[in-house]
Amino acid sequence: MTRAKNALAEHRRELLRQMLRIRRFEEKCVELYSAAKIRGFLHLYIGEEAVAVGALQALTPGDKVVSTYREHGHALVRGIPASSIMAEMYGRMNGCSHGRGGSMHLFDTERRFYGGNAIVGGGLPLAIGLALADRMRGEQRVTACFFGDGAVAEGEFHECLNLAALWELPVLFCCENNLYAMGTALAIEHKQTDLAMRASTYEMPAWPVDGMDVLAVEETASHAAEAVREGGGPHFLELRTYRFRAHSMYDPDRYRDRAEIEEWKRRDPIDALVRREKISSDEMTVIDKEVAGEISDAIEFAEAGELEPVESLTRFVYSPGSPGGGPP
Amino acid sequence: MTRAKNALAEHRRELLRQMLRIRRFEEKCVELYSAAKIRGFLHLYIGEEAVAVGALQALTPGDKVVSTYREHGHALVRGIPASSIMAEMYGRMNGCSHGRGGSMHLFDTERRFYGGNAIVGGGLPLAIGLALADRMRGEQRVTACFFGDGAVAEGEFHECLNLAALWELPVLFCCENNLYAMGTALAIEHKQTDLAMRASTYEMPAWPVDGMDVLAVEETASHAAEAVREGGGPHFLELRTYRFRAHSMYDPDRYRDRAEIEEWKRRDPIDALVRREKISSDEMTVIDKEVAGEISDAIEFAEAGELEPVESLTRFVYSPGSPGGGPP
Amino acid sequence: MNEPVKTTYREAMREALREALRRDDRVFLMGEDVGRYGGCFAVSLGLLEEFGPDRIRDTPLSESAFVGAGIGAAIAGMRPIVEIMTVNFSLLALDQILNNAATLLHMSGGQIGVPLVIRMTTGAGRQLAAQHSHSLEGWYAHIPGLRIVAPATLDDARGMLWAALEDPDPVLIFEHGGLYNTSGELATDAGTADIARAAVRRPGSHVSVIAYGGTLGKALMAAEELSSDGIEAEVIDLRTLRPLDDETIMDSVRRTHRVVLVDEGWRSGSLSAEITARIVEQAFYDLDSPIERVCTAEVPIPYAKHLEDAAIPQVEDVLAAVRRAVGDGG
Amino acid sequence: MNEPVKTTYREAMREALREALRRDDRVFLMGEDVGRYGGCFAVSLGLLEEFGPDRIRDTPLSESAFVGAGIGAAIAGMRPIVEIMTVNFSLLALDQILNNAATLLHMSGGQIGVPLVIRMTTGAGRQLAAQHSHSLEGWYAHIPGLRIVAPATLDDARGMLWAALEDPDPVLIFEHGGLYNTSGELATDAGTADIARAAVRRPGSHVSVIAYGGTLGKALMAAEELSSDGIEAEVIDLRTLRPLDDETIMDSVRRTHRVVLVDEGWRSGSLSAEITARIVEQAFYDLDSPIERVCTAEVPIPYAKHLEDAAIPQVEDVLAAVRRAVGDGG
Ligand SMILES: Cc1ncc(C[n+]2csc(CCOP(=O)(O)OP(=O)(O)O)c2C)c(N)n1
Ligand SMILES: Cc1ncc(C[n+]2csc(CCOP(=O)(O)OP(=O)(O)O)c2C)c(N)n1
Ligand SMILES: [Mg+2]
Ligand SMILES: [Mg+2]
Repeated sequence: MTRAKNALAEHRRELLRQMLRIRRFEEKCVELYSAAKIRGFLHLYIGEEAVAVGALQALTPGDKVVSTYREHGHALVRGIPASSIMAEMYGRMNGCSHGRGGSMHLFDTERRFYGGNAIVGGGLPLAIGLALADRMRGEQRVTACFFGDGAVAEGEFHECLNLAALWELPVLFCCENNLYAMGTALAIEHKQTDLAMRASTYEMPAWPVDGMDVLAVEETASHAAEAVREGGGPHFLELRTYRFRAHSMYDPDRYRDRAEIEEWKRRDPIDALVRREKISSDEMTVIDKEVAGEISDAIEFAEAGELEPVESLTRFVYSPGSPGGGPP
Repeated sequence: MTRAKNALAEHRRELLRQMLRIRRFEEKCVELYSAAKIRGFLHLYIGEEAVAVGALQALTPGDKVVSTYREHGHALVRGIPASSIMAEMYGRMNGCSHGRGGSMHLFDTERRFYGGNAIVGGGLPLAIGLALADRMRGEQRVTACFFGDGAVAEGEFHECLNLAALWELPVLFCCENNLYAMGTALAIEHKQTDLAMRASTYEMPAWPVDGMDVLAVEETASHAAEAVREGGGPHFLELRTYRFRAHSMYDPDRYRDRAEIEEWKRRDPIDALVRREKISSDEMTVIDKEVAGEISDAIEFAEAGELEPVESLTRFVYSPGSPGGGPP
Repeated sequence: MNEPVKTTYREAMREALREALRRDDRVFLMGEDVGRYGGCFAVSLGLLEEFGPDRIRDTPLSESAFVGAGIGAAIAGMRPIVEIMTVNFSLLALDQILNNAATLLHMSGGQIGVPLVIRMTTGAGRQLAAQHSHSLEGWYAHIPGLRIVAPATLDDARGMLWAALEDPDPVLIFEHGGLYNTSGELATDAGTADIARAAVRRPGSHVSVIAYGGTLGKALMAAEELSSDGIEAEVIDLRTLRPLDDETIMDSVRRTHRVVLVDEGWRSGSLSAEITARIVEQAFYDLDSPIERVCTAEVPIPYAKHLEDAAIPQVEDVLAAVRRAVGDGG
Repeated sequence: MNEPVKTTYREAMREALREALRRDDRVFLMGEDVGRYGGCFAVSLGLLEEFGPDRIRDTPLSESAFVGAGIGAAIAGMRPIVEIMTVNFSLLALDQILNNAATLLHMSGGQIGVPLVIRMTTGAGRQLAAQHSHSLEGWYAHIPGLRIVAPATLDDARGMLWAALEDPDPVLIFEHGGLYNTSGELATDAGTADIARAAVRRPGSHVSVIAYGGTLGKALMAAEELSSDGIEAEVIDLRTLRPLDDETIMDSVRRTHRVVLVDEGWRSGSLSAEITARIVEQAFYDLDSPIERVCTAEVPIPYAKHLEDAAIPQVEDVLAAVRRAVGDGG
């Protein structure tokens, strides 16, 4: 094998490892939720791993990410340590949001990860603003903004796509079309279900991508991100994917038929890459072990985390430098 | 001349008269504003008369109308007496909104005129609901919803077009594209300035129309309204027009160059129809006199109107049938 | 009244919906996931099957549009029940609620009534963090033209909806998320409830403890405990937050001379501030001690359980406030 | 301080903008018609010519998007000044203001500061009718994480903006539409103003009249008239509506023992309710008579002038309230 081929194989093995990290991390979250270690809303990304892993390959450390309440995958791939994500879900001080945010509100400014937004569509205007700042300062940075097919129905979607196009902002819109908004199917949400086509009417390049194929996602996202970085204005990716699990831990999933779910599971992005790259079961065992280790370390870290003293309840409402100082 | 020809001539003469009613009514409003008889915001329709006159020909008494703060034209053509509109602007009890609404909030449920909305885009959801009620009751009615090019940037525009298309609601969207939202030109508001094209992506028929040609507006609106009435779902008209006056009485109009305004004035919808129909100056004098009479009667009516007693200030906050009765 | 049956707040609410839909064909339910999903909190579960997609209408994520559509449909003579999944998302529809629903009757000189009912879940307590834990019902009570109700009991969960549908004006029903699973007995023929008056849920003579919705249970628990110390608290359930029933409040204050308000809203600008002001205006000389407010701390609700518990009113907080009120000035 | 010059509230505000834009290249102004039109109230007239379309940025009618864009730009290190033409339209951006601007610092455990300034015109009094006459600044003061200021004087119009830009947290500046044309003297070197404290605008010993923004002038006029009757009212300008400066308020109340609040918000749930509650909590035993609230009637503002005048606080209302306060219980 040539060196190039080796590198490529290495890289794809890394993509596989990243997808597995998300998968195993969330499988563990489910256990911990049942064990009441994690509370609140928990939205799983299982089945959609190829989207986060593929799309985020296109970003550099200087780029920015805005996500939703279904963001464990984006956070892990972006480099927020599994340990501080887990600690956050435990509500501990060593969590990436100091225990204040939980599963839906992961933040890490060092990695330029701007959260975890639990209002559908609420992250889009933030992404516009982050990109506007870069644009005004002439910095060649990309802001990747993840949101779902349901968010496309919100007025903010429309306002933000127009604004991004109008002001030629360096935003990479990543629409995770998993065919459902909670229990509401795409065709019940939208008259026009071709989301990429709709985005293109704002005069921005918009491409549909097979979101179950990590290599396809990576390739398209890289092209798009490059174009954005070069000053080509906003680009839009419709990433066609599917969630294998219910919307959240509260969701009995009555609205999808089993056959449909099984059908999509046959397209599991992890299995697909394993087959395609002919990853041996030995190799898998190695990766699995490595990932398992990372996750058990994460749990240890979370368990060891301290609870913030109740006395500091009203911290983080106003900044230290606030005139007259803090709360009313 | 055959009878048919006569009837046609008669009809067009009526269209002319309606446009003149709006023009003269508003010219008088300007005088009365300077005389401080009318206060608050006053938005003139002068130059856009062909839109209201042409579009509203397509409606029957059972149909519904939702408008904006620039609604004198729609109100007059829909049949709200000039007198009660004038009295409303005087803030008198005999005004069509009892003096509570003023120029921006004309209402008349008898004529199914649902106002006068001063929040840009705010009327669209109402129109959706009015049409939804008709649709659920299986009534073959059309709801005509007027709004401007600026409103197209609001999130509600996007939400409402999707909803109307998704639920096949009998709405006739009448977008009055006068090229400006206050001082902001179309291309500064929108990346994609072809508004009809944008509407069509919601899968509804959408046509641009010369809004300075009352006959063209009438013809297109009639086709569209028929289709809506027959169950064809929502239709969208982009009525290309221009306001000859400033945005409101407060507006110094610094943002448009005089040449552009003059250019459009050459396309005055009233002059155009007069030329086309070869209306004689004698005939014009007759119409003018008739219209002038209507307007001076309106002023007399308004001047004679009573002011509502201050004691009834909190009327109309809760309905008579309100449990426990009215205000807190 | 016949045979009471065991039920829950959720089921009582569902029964109220079912009855309304059967009783009046102008009534329909519209909102996100009310149909196929069965309602975010399973309140409307089964209604789609009984009434069909036309009357149990799943909407896209377009809060402003479907709330405004409810307003328009109400104006046109329908009796829409719009469900905004939670109060947290209602901000996206606030322009329609304030500038249209609450205002059209007045702007039109009395022509345009808006007989609209909007239901939404409110409140904290389930570790849903800052964006999903708002208690804004008291904030909505600032808006003239609206009626705001907060059912806290099974009877009110069952009875307030029909009363709201009979109201010619817009009514907002706030259902505290912590109440859906509360269970108890309800008469099968439980009828419509009054939505104009507060109710005394527990008589007492030493102090008036005024609560509503999610805080009523805590107030009653505190009252029980206090009674064993010989302090008899009168517990008032506001029920309707706008218009407020001053009469019931003042009547109690004039008898107890001491007041504790329990309110899950953020303290500053809370509903309890308004009630305090009214008591000062109407019963100042009857007060023996400062009015105590037990409210939510002025902080976006944190995810961590111990911090969330510390942020929102607890029984202990009510106990402490009552003891301060009774101790002082007496 | 050097040579004062004659100027207006509008010009003082414009000077403050100009200075900020010159002083810090991270500052930019964004909003509807701020550029080519010159600002709906001509506040930003001429700034486009001086600073160009990149820093004086006309936006489409997309309140939620451009307010949210201001939040994002602030997070990224810029110092945006977002102009929402009037408070009436801010409802369309309220989700961004409450769920993002006010909340991100907390949800992120202190990582994400939002140094954003939002300016908006507020208030009634110009016959603009129900949808264009809201006074919601007191309502916004309910939200933790925000600072709310209301400049009522030329000095504050000139000085509060820079202070707001130096604040690490989001600041909302409410400019009463009736103040733009007020004129007076202002030092050419007038500097930045404190945005943490209230101010005593007129000392007095008989009653504390507490006002802000659009109602300060009316309070001062009333005080003048009262003084000729031998009643010396102390007039307090709140200046910052959140966080409230309790110290200045209580200090005055402890001296005068009587309070009248003048507030253009709707009475129920108004800022004056919160201030009443705080006075009761902190200075109950200092009060000699019930606290009087002079607020806007609970009605959407009517168009007709005589009705609008009757709906909002007038000097006569303040006079009557003070006389009641001083007459009572004394
Ligand atoms: C404005 C708003 N409305 C409703 C909700 C409740 N909700 C949370 S997720 C969700 C579905 C969103 O679907 P989509 O955008 O497709 O994202 P997905 O969950 O499928 O990843 C809904 C309705 C919310 N969080 N915010
Ligand atoms: C939500 C909202 N934002 C801003 C305004 C202030 N405003 C009133 S009219 C207007 C321009 C609207 O332009 P367009 O929709 O094209 O209608 P036109 O006035 O040109 O007829 C603006 C910005 C408003 N009334 N509502
Ligand atoms: Mg989805
Ligand atoms: Mg326009």
